[in-house]
Amino acid sequence: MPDVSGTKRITDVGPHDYHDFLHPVIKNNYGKWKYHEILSPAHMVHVSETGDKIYSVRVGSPRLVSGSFIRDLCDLADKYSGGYLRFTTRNNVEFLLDKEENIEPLMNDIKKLNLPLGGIGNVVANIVHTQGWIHCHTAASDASGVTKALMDDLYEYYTDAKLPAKVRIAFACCLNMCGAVHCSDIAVLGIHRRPPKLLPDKIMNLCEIPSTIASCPTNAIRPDTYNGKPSVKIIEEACVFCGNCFTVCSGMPLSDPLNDGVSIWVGGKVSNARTKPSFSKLAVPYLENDPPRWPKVVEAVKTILDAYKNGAEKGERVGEWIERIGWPKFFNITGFKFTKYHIDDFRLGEATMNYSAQVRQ
Amino acid sequence: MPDVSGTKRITDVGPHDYHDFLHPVIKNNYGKWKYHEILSPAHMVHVSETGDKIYSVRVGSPRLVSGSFIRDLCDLADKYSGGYLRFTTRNNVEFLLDKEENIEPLMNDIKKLNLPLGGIGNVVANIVHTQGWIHCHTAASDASGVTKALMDDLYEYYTDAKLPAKVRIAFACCLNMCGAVHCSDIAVLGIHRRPPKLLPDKIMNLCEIPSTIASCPTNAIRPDTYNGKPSVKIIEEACVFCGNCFTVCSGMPLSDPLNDGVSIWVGGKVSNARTKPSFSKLAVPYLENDPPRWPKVVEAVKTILDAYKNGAEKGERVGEWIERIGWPKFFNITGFKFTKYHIDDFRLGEATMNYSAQVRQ
Amino acid sequence: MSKKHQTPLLDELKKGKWPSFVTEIERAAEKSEMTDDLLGQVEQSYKEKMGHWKHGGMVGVKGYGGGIVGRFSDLPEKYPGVKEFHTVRINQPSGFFYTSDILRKIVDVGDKHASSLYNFHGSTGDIQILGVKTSELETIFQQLVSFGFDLGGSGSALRTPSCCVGMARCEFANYDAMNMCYNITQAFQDEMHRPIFNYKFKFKFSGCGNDCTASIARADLSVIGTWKDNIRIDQDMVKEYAKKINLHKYVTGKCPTKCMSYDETGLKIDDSNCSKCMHCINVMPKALRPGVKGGVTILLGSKAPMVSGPRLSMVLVPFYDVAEDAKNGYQWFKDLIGKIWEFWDEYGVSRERVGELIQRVGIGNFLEAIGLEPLPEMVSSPRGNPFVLYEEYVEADGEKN
Amino acid sequence: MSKKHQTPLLDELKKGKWPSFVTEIERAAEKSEMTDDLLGQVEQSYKEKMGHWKHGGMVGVKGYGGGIVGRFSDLPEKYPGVKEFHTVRINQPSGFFYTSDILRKIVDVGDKHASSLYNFHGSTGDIQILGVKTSELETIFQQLVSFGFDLGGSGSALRTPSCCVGMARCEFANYDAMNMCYNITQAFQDEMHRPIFNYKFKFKFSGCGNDCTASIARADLSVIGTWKDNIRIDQDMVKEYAKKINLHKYVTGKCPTKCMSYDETGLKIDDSNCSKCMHCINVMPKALRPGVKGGVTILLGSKAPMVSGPRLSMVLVPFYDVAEDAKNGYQWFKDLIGKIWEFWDEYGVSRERVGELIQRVGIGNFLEAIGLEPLPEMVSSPRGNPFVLYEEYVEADGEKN
Amino acid sequence: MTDETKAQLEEAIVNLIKEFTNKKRFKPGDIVKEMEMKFSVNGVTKDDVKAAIRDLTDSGRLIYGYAGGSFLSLPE
Ligand code: SRM
Ligand code: SRM
Ligand code: SRM
Ligand code: SRM
Ligand code: SF4
Ligand code: SF4
Ligand code: SF4
Ligand code: SF4
Ligand code: SF4
Ligand code: SF4
Ligand code: SF4
Ligand code: SF4
Repeated sequence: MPDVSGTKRITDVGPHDYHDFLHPVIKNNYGKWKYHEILSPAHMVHVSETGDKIYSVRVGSPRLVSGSFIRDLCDLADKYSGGYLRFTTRNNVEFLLDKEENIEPLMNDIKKLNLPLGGIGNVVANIVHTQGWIHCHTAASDASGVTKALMDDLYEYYTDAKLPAKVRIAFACCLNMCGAVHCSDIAVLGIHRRPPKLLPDKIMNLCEIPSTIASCPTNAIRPDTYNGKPSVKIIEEACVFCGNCFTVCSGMPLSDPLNDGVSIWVGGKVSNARTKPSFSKLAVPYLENDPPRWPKVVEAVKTILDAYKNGAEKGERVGEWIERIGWPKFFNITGFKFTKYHIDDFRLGEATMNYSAQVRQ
Repeated sequence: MPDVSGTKRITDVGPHDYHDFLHPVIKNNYGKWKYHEILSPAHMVHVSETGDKIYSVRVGSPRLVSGSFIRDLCDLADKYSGGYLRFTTRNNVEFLLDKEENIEPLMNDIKKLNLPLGGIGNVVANIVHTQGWIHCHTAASDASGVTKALMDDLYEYYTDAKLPAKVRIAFACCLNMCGAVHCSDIAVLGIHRRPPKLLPDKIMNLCEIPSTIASCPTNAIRPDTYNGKPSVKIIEEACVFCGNCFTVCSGMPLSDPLNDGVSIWVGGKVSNARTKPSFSKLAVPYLENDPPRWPKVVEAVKTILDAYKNGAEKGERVGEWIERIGWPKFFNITGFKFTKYHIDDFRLGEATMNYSAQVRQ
Repeated sequence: MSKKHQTPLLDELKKGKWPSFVTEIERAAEKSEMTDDLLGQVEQSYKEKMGHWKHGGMVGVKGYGGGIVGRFSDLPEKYPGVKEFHTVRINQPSGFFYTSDILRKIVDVGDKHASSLYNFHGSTGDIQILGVKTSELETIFQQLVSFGFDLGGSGSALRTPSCCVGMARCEFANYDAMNMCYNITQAFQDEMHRPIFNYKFKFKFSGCGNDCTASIARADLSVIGTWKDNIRIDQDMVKEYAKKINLHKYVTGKCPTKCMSYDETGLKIDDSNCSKCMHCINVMPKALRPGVKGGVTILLGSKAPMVSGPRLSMVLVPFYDVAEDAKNGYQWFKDLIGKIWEFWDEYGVSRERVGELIQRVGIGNFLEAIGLEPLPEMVSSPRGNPFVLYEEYVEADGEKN
Repeated sequence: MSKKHQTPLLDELKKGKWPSFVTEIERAAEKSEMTDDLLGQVEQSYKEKMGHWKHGGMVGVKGYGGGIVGRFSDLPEKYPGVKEFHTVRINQPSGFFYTSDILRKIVDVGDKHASSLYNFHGSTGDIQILGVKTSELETIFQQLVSFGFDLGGSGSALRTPSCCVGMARCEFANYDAMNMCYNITQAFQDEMHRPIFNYKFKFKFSGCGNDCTASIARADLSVIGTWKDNIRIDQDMVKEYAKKINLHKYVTGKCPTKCMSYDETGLKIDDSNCSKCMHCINVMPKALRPGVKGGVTILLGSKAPMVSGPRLSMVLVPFYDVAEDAKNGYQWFKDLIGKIWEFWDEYGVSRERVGELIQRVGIGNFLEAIGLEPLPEMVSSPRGNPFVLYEEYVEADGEKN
Repeated sequence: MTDETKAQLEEAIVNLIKEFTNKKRFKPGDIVKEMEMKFSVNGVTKDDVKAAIRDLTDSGRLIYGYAGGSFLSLPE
């Protein structure tokens, strides 16, 4: 550690000023863009009121990358885009070019690096995912692995625009849902199915009892004593295996290789286009963890995607398609079984029942 | 009381068999009707697969009627419809005729009785209302009076079909809503605005404490003691003046002539046609009781009706019209003020917020 | 007879075109002495802006726990005629059909033994005779029974079921609502007259999704007609309508499932996608008719706001083949109701309607208890939160739970 | 360098067309010793189907309460390289724009002082350097600061705000999201680095209703571009689109407010009814553009499910004239945020997000406290239940309360 | 159920209601649950209790009351 005694440590500089990283064409046309055109699933052009154009070439990334990966990108940027590039909000890379003639050579070099070109328009977008077994202590499944297995299988859906609309898939390794799971077209969520195991000594030494009790969504954690000291007990019938107690109290681990796994969700949406934003809804309550490639999970996602591709109208998002054909038909087409788990029995669940005689027969 | 000793009292005979009251044409064509045609706001014809026809002539009724009123109807039925008549689910009277030539004379006789002919098609339907000060102990306003004042003013809307669709108005004199208030196009609801007064002696002698406490939707009633006996106290800040405690405990009256009054609700619907059934929503939180004619209430209902008549598309119910133009515009057109009272803060209120950036600017 | 009380405020309500309840009370007062005092007390209410009735208490006919709503004036000295002013609820005939003869019999009873005031009908469906003294209750009951009428429901009991006009005068009826209503009411007389439930329980029967009884909003158990097969189309009549109405805008454009289309070749309906909402049939009754395989959607739980907010009924049985079951006296339906009541009896608390109970214990558990499968038709969408109470798991020794 | 651990399961994931994170870890392992043990531990997780990390604990740089996520292996003897494997969150530049120079500087730091593994980017928006030992934290921090980067947020603090590409490369942007994001982040550095809140608080800035940052689902405070005036229409281009697309079906027919119509005379929009959903503009970007009076809708409260279920943000300020306020350094906005935080500080409890708090105390009360008017734009519909807590009443002496 | 049990059952119902006069309002459902428990050894069923209540109300020994919900009570 450098010796900082005597000198004032510099802090609170905040994020770097973005102006320093903007392509000159972008600087000159900032706020003046007139329209864009998607030229292929891997590149588009934005045209300014001034007539200037900027080309964006989009490349897929696994998000968890090495320094060498970044250096590869930098080399390409230096070669073709004046050193300018950006990342998207879904972890794709975008090279920003002002020269049309650089597009093809850039794409060729990208192919040589075995990186995917695509992600624009009606594709399966890059999967927004989380840490999983790579870095997080509460993961019920692995993020990078499931994402890789899915994207390998859906590769053509990323590179070619074959779908009625863009499909946004998300993965989160636990119910904290660090990302987009609660509002995605298709989502995979790591889940536990057994209550926390109580480690009374840890609880006594490391946990705040009131906040542990408050952490439970179903009020399943109750005060108790252990060796005369405050502790907790669990009403197992009420536990929904959410893991929030473990977040605040390391003495309540939930991991259970036999019962952990994932659930699959569909029909969420963030944009305000046409229909209001909406949550993802439960499609498949449980599939076991089956590393390294989680074949059943991949199959379930493919089932949804195929049904959607065959059934949806142009421009219809997954959730909009399901709302149009109705949930009974969705379960019927996909073959997923509808169970009591699908009926929302949580706080606002009442609002989700069918209060009408509108029923397809 | 007749002496019934020695003889077995007859009970449980149940409702009278309806077959005895059916018009012969109806008996013969039961289940065979093919279509109907609305011939005027006061009469329609139903045509059977057999070619038979039955004419229905509809007449408005105040619902609270004298024996003489019923005898008048009977006389007309004897004269024109073979003695057959029925009432509708909204308290209109329907004469059932098999002879077309009887329609006009019947209508003339009805006019002589000063009874309204109408109620069919796109009209203001008869108001479904309740007991009010005529018969109920929990009434915060009077049902028959408000209904009469409204129907006097809306008379032409009942006799002529001037509206985009049928408008169903309901009145209830307290939050028990004995009728249709929670799902009507326009509804008027009697309300209190002060917490119950506690009459400790009555509470002690007449009320079950646990069920009194359980009756409160907001948990505002708490156990207390009075002269050493179990009683209750009220957290006034939490009371929503619903009167449910008074229903189970006569020691907690709420009536307060200074503060009782009505609220106005809009946009509810029962049918499954097009849109799903829906609740009436708060439009005007409070208008004072102003007997005998409640002019402000009549004016508010007229305001809604006029705005609806001018703005709605053919076939659009009040709620469907508002959903199409948006609630901001509804409040804007009617001039009703939107307040914090309009924002649902009850159990499922969360589900009613605008979780989108879809906002008309 | 001269009026006992001055009623300047109520007199205002004798004016205006709509028939006046005040006039009706005055006409009743001509028949019955007690009714004059009603005018007096209501006038006082109008003046003071508050009611003058007390709670009902212990009023009824022997052996029955319901059918009478007790009512006492809180100004009995001033208005002795309304000291006791109970309401008798009389179970109406299915579809509210009457003959003049039977109506006269009913009002003969009320004109003689009560205030000569009636509701045709109460919001639940009963005929109501208002203004009955305790001493007259048994007489009125006996007389009603003598010509085949019985009391309706009140209190913690089955309430008077009601139905729409259905097959008697409506081409939209998908099942015989009037018959089912009659049969079910007769079958559950004991539950109606002898309160044994936690709270009230209401049935309403509507022949189609138009729901002319408002069953989906006002019945614990809503029975709404539907059909399984295709809408019957008369293409020629469709063409006639097309001359008068913009079908694209007002018919196909308003179809909730967008399962219709119209062009030169005629009207096409993807019936597998039709949710039987009735709209297109409503607009073109001469061209369209429901299918011939009629049945019923059974829904559960609607009620007024007390205590946990208003409720609409939710789908319990998407399609019940009522025509088939009618052959067995609706036995399947009655068994289902029995199971629902048993569950309610077992798990409900006092003054908890069945819709509130189910919400409290969880719909999944309720369905298991009454032996119905969870179906996607029951929800507008599956759950959007991850708090699932999984019941299956694997033990370390490989055993499945 | 030869691999320390056999990883047959992970090796499976080096196959397939999508770039492999396993390959990336191996490439990182070439730069950094510790990373080899990551492969070993993750392989063991794949074999056992469970993770091997412990809670984070007290890890950070001096003076800051956030920006570092501590992480320790629960198998430190077996995998000493990952005994300490913290993550450093670095606040990304607005819009995720970089030059190759600056990116190389960042990875120079991580390749030398950490595992050579990165997330570009974390779900909140940060650049993340994975695999940092406690002893290296200060060095990394100092080096980042030296070229103008700072840590991002973690813990009960303001989290790293993020924004879409906005005006830099998008014709739909209704305000300068990148600038606002930068300005607000700089203004609230203290709240970001020194946790003082009840729980985390996130901002996300999207230039239009497409919401390419998912702000409405993932930010306590969502800032979404909109406009006040009319959609700009190029009727000739509309005609071009009409040749390729069925506008009735795919454009006007999908408009949520049905405020558009199209015929020979061109496209008509009733802009007073347009809810700025972006759909028509999305489909015909060459023909339609948002109006020129750009602004922002401010929404509040979205978050993941813990504890009371997932939330979307709800409308708080229907239209905020951000262009005007930008001239004052977004002072009105900052004041509003200040009031929200003050309320949260006053009434919130530990681990309660602001959306949960508002729900608990009531939106009406919250609005009063922060000085905003209740508006119908905030609700999808007014209340449907009668349990209104009226605050006004009249006293017997005529006094109003 | 024997006649003797039936008589005991009816007696028990009346006594229970008498005992709790002005303290608790017994809903018919409460009575059923109480009596099923009390007479479990005699094999008394829900229907038996309902029949007993019907006997008691038909004969006028008990009457029904209403206060937001129905209950059984002694004649006033
Ligand atoms: C680059 C990026 C913004 C950024 O700052 O990084 C971006 C860029 C564009 N978005 Fe986006 N969106 C980006 C994330 C999003 C997100 C957020 C997300 O996916 O997590 C959303 C909301 C997702 C949702 O609704 O669930 C989003 C919803 C849209 C929509 C609305 C689509 C819809 O119909 O619902 C449009 C309009 C469209 O596609 O027609 C749009 C349109 C566009 C346009 C066409 C805007 C323009 O004129 O430049 C850009 C290219 C479209 C494309 O990728 O197909 N963008 N866009 C993000 C690219 C992510 C990626 O790499 O895949
Ligand atoms: C007579 C009656 C049934 C009965 O058994 O008594 C009845 C009779 C008819 N109804 Fe109804 N409805 C009757 C109460 C209702 C109710 C209940 C209520 O109002 O309390 C509803 C549900 C109300 C709601 O949705 O809030 C009801 C919703 C409908 C609808 C659906 C309208 C809609 O678009 O939402 C139709 C179809 C239509 O009107 O096009 C309909 C259609 C009809 C038809 C045309 C059916 C037919 O083919 O015979 C009948 C005459 C229509 C009319 O009155 O304009 N009936 N109808 C009831 C007359 C009440 C009255 O006197 O005004
Ligand atoms: C007479 C009638 C109103 C009318 O003028 O038509 C009526 C009158 C009363 N109702 Fe009702 N209800 C009447 C139909 C309804 C309906 C409508 C319906 O059945 O379609 C409802 C709404 C639907 C429902 O059941 O929820 C209704 C919901 C209530 C409630 C609220 C129940 C709830 O669960 O929220 C109460 C309060 C209670 O039960 O304690 C109530 C209580 C009462 C009481 C018994 C007052 C009380 O608290 O003890 C009223 C007696 C008034 C009187 O003096 O006559 N009444 N009540 C209706 C019955 C006539 C009939 O038998 O035909
Ligand atoms: C790194 C990151 C996931 C990723 O792989 O990208 C992440 C990782 C963690 N999140 Fe997160 N969250 C991350 C973005 C999110 C998001 C998405 C977003 O910000 O757009 C959400 C959902 C939105 C939200 O804020 O609600 C999110 C919702 C949570 C929650 C649930 C909070 C809630 O109110 O429901 C927790 C649990 C908690 O806070 O106790 C959590 C907790 C955590 C912790 C700190 C685990 C814990 O319980 O202590 C994770 C540390 C993992 C690790 O070892 O690195 N994380 N977390 C994301 C931050 C990277 C960055 O700074 O850019
Ligand atoms: S989703 Fe859960 S397990 Fe995954 S990174 Fe977030 S907190 Fe950790
Ligand atoms: S896992 Fe979740 S539901 Fe179970 S005890 Fe912990 S906090 Fe409660
Ligand atoms: S609405 Fe209220 S006041 Fe009116 S009759 Fe029903 S219970 Fe009585
Ligand atoms: S009036 Fe309603 S809210 Fe007020 S104390 Fe009584 S039951 Fe509770
Ligand atoms: S509910 Fe249907 S069947 Fe019954 S009267 Fe109304 S329209 Fe006819
Ligand atoms: S009944 Fe309703 S859902 Fe079915 S085709 Fe007609 S309008 Fe569409
Ligand atoms: S949110 Fe709107 S302005 Fe921002 S990138 Fe997406 S489409 Fe463009
Ligand atoms: S932006 Fe949306 S609401 Fe506005 S006109 Fe276009 S489609 Fe309609």
